[in-house]
Amino acid sequence: MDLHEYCSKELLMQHGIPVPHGVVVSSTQSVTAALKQLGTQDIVVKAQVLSGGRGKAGGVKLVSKAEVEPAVQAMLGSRLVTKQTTDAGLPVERVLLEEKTEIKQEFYLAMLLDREHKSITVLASKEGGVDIEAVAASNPEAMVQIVIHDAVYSYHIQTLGRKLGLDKSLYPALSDIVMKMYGVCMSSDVMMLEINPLVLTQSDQLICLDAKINIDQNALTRQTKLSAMRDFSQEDKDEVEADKYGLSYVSLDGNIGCMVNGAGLAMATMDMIKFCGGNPANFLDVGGDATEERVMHAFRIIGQDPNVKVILVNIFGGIVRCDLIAQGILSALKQVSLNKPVVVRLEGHNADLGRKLLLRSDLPLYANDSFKEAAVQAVQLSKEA
Amino acid sequence: MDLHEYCSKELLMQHGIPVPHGVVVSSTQSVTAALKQLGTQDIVVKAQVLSGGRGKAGGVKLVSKAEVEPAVQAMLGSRLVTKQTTDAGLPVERVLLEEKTEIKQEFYLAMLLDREHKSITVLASKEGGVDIEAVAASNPEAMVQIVIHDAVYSYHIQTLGRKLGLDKSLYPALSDIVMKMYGVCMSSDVMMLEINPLVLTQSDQLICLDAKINIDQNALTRQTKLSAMRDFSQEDKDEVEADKYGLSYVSLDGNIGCMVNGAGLAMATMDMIKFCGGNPANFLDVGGDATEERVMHAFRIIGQDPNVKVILVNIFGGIVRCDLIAQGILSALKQVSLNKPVVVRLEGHNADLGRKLLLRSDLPLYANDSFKEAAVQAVQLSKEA
Amino acid sequence: MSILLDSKTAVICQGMTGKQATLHCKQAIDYGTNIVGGVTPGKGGMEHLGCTVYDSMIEAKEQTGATASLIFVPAAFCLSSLMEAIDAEMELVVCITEGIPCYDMLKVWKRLKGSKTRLIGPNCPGIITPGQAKMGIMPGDIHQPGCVGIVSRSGTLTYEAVLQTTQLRLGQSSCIGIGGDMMPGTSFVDVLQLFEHDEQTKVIVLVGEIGGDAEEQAAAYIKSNVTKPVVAYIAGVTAPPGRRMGHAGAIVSGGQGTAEGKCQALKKAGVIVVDSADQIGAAAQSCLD
Amino acid sequence: MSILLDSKTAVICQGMTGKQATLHCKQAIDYGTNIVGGVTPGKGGMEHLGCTVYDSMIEAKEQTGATASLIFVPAAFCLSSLMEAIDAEMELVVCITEGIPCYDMLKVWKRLKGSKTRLIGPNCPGIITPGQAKMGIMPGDIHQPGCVGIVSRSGTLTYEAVLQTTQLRLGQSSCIGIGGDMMPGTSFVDVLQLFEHDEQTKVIVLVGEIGGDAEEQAAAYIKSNVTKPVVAYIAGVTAPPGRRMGHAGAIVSGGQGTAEGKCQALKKAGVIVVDSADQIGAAAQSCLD
Repeated sequence: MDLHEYCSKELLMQHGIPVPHGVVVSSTQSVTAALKQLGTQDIVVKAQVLSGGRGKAGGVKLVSKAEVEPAVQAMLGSRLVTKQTTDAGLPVERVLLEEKTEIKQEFYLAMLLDREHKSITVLASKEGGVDIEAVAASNPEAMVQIVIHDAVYSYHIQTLGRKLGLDKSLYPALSDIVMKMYGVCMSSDVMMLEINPLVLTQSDQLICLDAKINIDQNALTRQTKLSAMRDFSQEDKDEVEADKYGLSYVSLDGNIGCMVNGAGLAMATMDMIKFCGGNPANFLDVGGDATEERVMHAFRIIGQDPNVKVILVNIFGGIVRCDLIAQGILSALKQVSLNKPVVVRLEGHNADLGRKLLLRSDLPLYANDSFKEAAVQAVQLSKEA
Repeated sequence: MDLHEYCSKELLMQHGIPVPHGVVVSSTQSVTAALKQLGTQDIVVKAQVLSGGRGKAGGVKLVSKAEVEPAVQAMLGSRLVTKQTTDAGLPVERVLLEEKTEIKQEFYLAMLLDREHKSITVLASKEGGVDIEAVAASNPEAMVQIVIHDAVYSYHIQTLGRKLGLDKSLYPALSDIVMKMYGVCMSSDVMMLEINPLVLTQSDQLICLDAKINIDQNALTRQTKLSAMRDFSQEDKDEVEADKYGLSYVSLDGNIGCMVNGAGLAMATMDMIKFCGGNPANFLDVGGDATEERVMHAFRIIGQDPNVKVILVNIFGGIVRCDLIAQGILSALKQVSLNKPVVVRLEGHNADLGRKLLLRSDLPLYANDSFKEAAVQAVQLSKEA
Repeated sequence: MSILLDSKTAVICQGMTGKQATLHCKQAIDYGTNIVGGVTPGKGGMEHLGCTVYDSMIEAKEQTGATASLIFVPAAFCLSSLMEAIDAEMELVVCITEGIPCYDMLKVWKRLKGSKTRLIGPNCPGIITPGQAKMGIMPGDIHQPGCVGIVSRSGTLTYEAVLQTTQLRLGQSSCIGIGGDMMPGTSFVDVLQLFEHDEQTKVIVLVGEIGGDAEEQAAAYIKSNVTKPVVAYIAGVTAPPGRRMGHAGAIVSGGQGTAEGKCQALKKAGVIVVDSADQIGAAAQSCLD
Repeated sequence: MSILLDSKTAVICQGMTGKQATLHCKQAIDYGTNIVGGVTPGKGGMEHLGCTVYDSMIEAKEQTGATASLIFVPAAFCLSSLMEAIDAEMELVVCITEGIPCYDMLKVWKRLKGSKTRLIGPNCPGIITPGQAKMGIMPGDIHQPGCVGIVSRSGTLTYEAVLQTTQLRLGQSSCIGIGGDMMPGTSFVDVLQLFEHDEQTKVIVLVGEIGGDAEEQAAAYIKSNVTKPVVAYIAGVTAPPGRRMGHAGAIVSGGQGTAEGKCQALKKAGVIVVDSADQIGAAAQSCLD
């Protein structure tokens, strides 16, 4: 789960990590009161959307105090379209107002849970404030990687300080930030904490100008404060709904809806569709126990996608019996009126029985016992529709 | 370094571990004010000395509020002699006054840095409030040992709770105490944290009735708050003085003073004296670089022991040259007038030169190049003296 | 021969009295697995599925001599159960539980290092040695003793590979689902090593997916250490970058972990990489001709 | 033959520019040790004793190809240096530093587990392979290449054993001071195993002291694994219980760790235990007759 910039900075601040002084507003009425709390003449106005590339898309503006209110008014309620969003963009419901920082130098500093090293790893670069993936690709030498095995030691800081070209007088401040970032990661189940840029100010302070935090999905139940910060307005509404019913759903831009049990098989099904010349409309894993209720919700959510022309169901009955699944599909389809053809491939435990049940129904169902043939059939139907 | 009971409890309290409500006094004048802060009718009066066995020695008394002042008066300024102290006992300079706890059941609960398992280990027993070493010897089954490898997990608590025969409703309270004890150990460089007894009160609360904490000597420089709690009045004054000069000194009850470089060789020297029929008066390691100043202080401290009849110096010149050491010994002996015979065994680098220097002096010096013969000579001189 | 698990392996189930655990333990026992006891704190002494339930792993191990543990404990409590199993020095621990926080697994990883335990999972279907024993949630009946060693990051997709090799009468030596999490206890490389040294295994099937670099590591290992033929299928060619495809570990990020990159690495290592999931069995058979 | 260290071993000194380190590195170089560089953060690029000083271990290792590190860093900063050496995957790390807090060593221990590093020390004289190389503070000149393998918890007491075996013209294969701390990185058992497999070593001398159970563990190991004769001396017969005898590890507590118990355990394992420190050499010689 991604945190908004203002939430990320709040979390950093709670741990004593320096961030610019700022106030978040969600209406133009609160701008005047907010400005009273800010000391600089110029103010940075930042649209709070969960996407990178806000600056180039007009989501970040440096204005005088007088210009803040109109700037906020223009942003609030609009949708920001960045390189990383869809064409529809993301709604701006909050705007962060911050004191202007006088910048001497910009760095990149991130900590991430590193699956390769089974550790927390620091990533840093002298080239901050820019697209770091571009830096990593074009100038890998500029990236520093430090694996933190069990704690931050002074040798880590010395290495980091040298590679960033910092003056030694700044090592204690750097150490303080890195140690506290480590604390944030450990205590808040952080998958990724990205500070871009970390800034050296004209008065030689290190301060986090922008921050992006991603929290482990599996840890949200114990991170109650953080999960309360989840902003559903920034997410795909079908995916949010699917999540409510325990379904893993990711919408794609094809026209063949997929309903599969198991994440691996779901991906394999998408791939098979592509392999057979079609285009999957989504990833959907109904999970290990494909109950009637879940299957119904799955059909409903897939059916909400106007692009979907045909649905391919691919179920491998492992522990669950395929005849029970077939019954579930039939009764779910009766509750959700789809008006779209459904190709069902059942395999595994009692697959024959399940297929027979499906064939007997009067719904637009095509039962198929071959993974590939089912995909071919679905692709064909998608082209006919 | 051992902490006084009241210091240990203060540390526990800072970490949120329940201890009885109490006040420490160092004069009878403060008793009245102290009693106002205590709620129970009966008060426990506890002499603060760094020794076990206080109860049996009259160092712990349960009295009514009216009797507190005379009890404190009797204790303060006296010396408490327990099973574990020398015959001279230890001075009582502070007395802890505590509210009386209504006891339902007593347990033993300790955490220690476990050199065998390289971990923190929990020791516990249903039989609390008694001499735990006796329990461990007579009824080892009654002792529970749980090795904590990296953190306290719920399975540790469940195991502990079951072995202590606690009702499940008390597991959360037990967990809280154990987790926080672990926190105390990790943050305060604790070698041993002993709660004896841990008490289940009549109102079903778990509370630490007595606490004993030992801090890692090597960590005192970073544990500034705790090392400020060191009470030199409870320690051997010669050992304290030796420590000041970087000398490792332990006084024993024999009559042959020892000055050796290296802890292992110092023990071997004591053993050799015993082996040759004598009795060592002390352990003393002057350290790797036996400078003239250190040697002088060593002679002075050894000479302060009235039992010492003869001094055996055993130096293996490794990196340091023996002739330099011999010069150091001669000049130290001139500054410290001992009037006691000194047997010197020099070995290693330039040992011959060193011996010659010693033999030329007019001090009561016996140079010997054999470890064993030097010991034999010292033993003989100790019997003649 | 088989790897890690056979009909003699004495297995304890942690969290045995739960609903899912009961279902799958019953099936495992019916399949022939030597389940010798369960652990549920506070339920020590009770009987369940003909086994004794113990309060702790150390007790269960002492009383039964078990060397393996199957874990069905809910994600929120699983860290303690995993640590308990490692502390009890179980040789094999199979953790089915899905949704364990990554930082919990980080702690587990640190403890596993230098320990006596091999962990399979979490978030995995488990391990089966067909005809002998199974620790997990896979359907036993689609398996058949044979010569194909199967290792996979996915559950149902593994069953596809199993079914195909069963239908072709190749059968399986052992099948291991290493799980869909970011930091599985056992990697492809670990299992490849075991299959390479297992006499019964004639061909190895590796079922990978997008995310991480487990397949790239496997490719490097195969190149220099594996003499047996390896067939691979990688799921997620069509998965868009930056999106988590169900499994915590299945995400392409920063251009890393793409199916294309994995396929290429495996092909360079001499692995037969099939384009679609229905070709796994046939490819395995072709290696044996 | 020798164990762990020979004249080719490329050694980095951490904290090289300090006073003690300079003294002992100079002596080590004179003795023939292949010291290839030093590490002192912030002093990278400077020359010292004819070697280049680097800012970090990883840099020093990359530039010199060193496989061993000798640490003279003050106790308060030593944890970071030890971790740096382990993270740089140095094969051999010898830590001379005295007074490292126990909880720091606890962290080091956890990292050592499953790592590629063998740590000797801390609070130890180091290791010497006579006639070839030394990493430590022992006087080189009392040593002589030969057939006695010496392992000890003490410094100067080791030199006694060395001198005696040199005077008897037995010489030493290698001598290792494992250090006087509570949790030494390398144990008696580790070194016994190395000596057992070292052709040059014909007899092993073990110098122990009160406290802990390292000698008891050694006895158990010797009984079942060591075929070479072992001579032992244990210091501290006269030490009173509950008092720390200089070394952090030398304390008899709760009736555990007494010299008597250790001597008995060793005798039962077939070790020749001598009563006084001056008999070590003669006992070693008697084994060779």
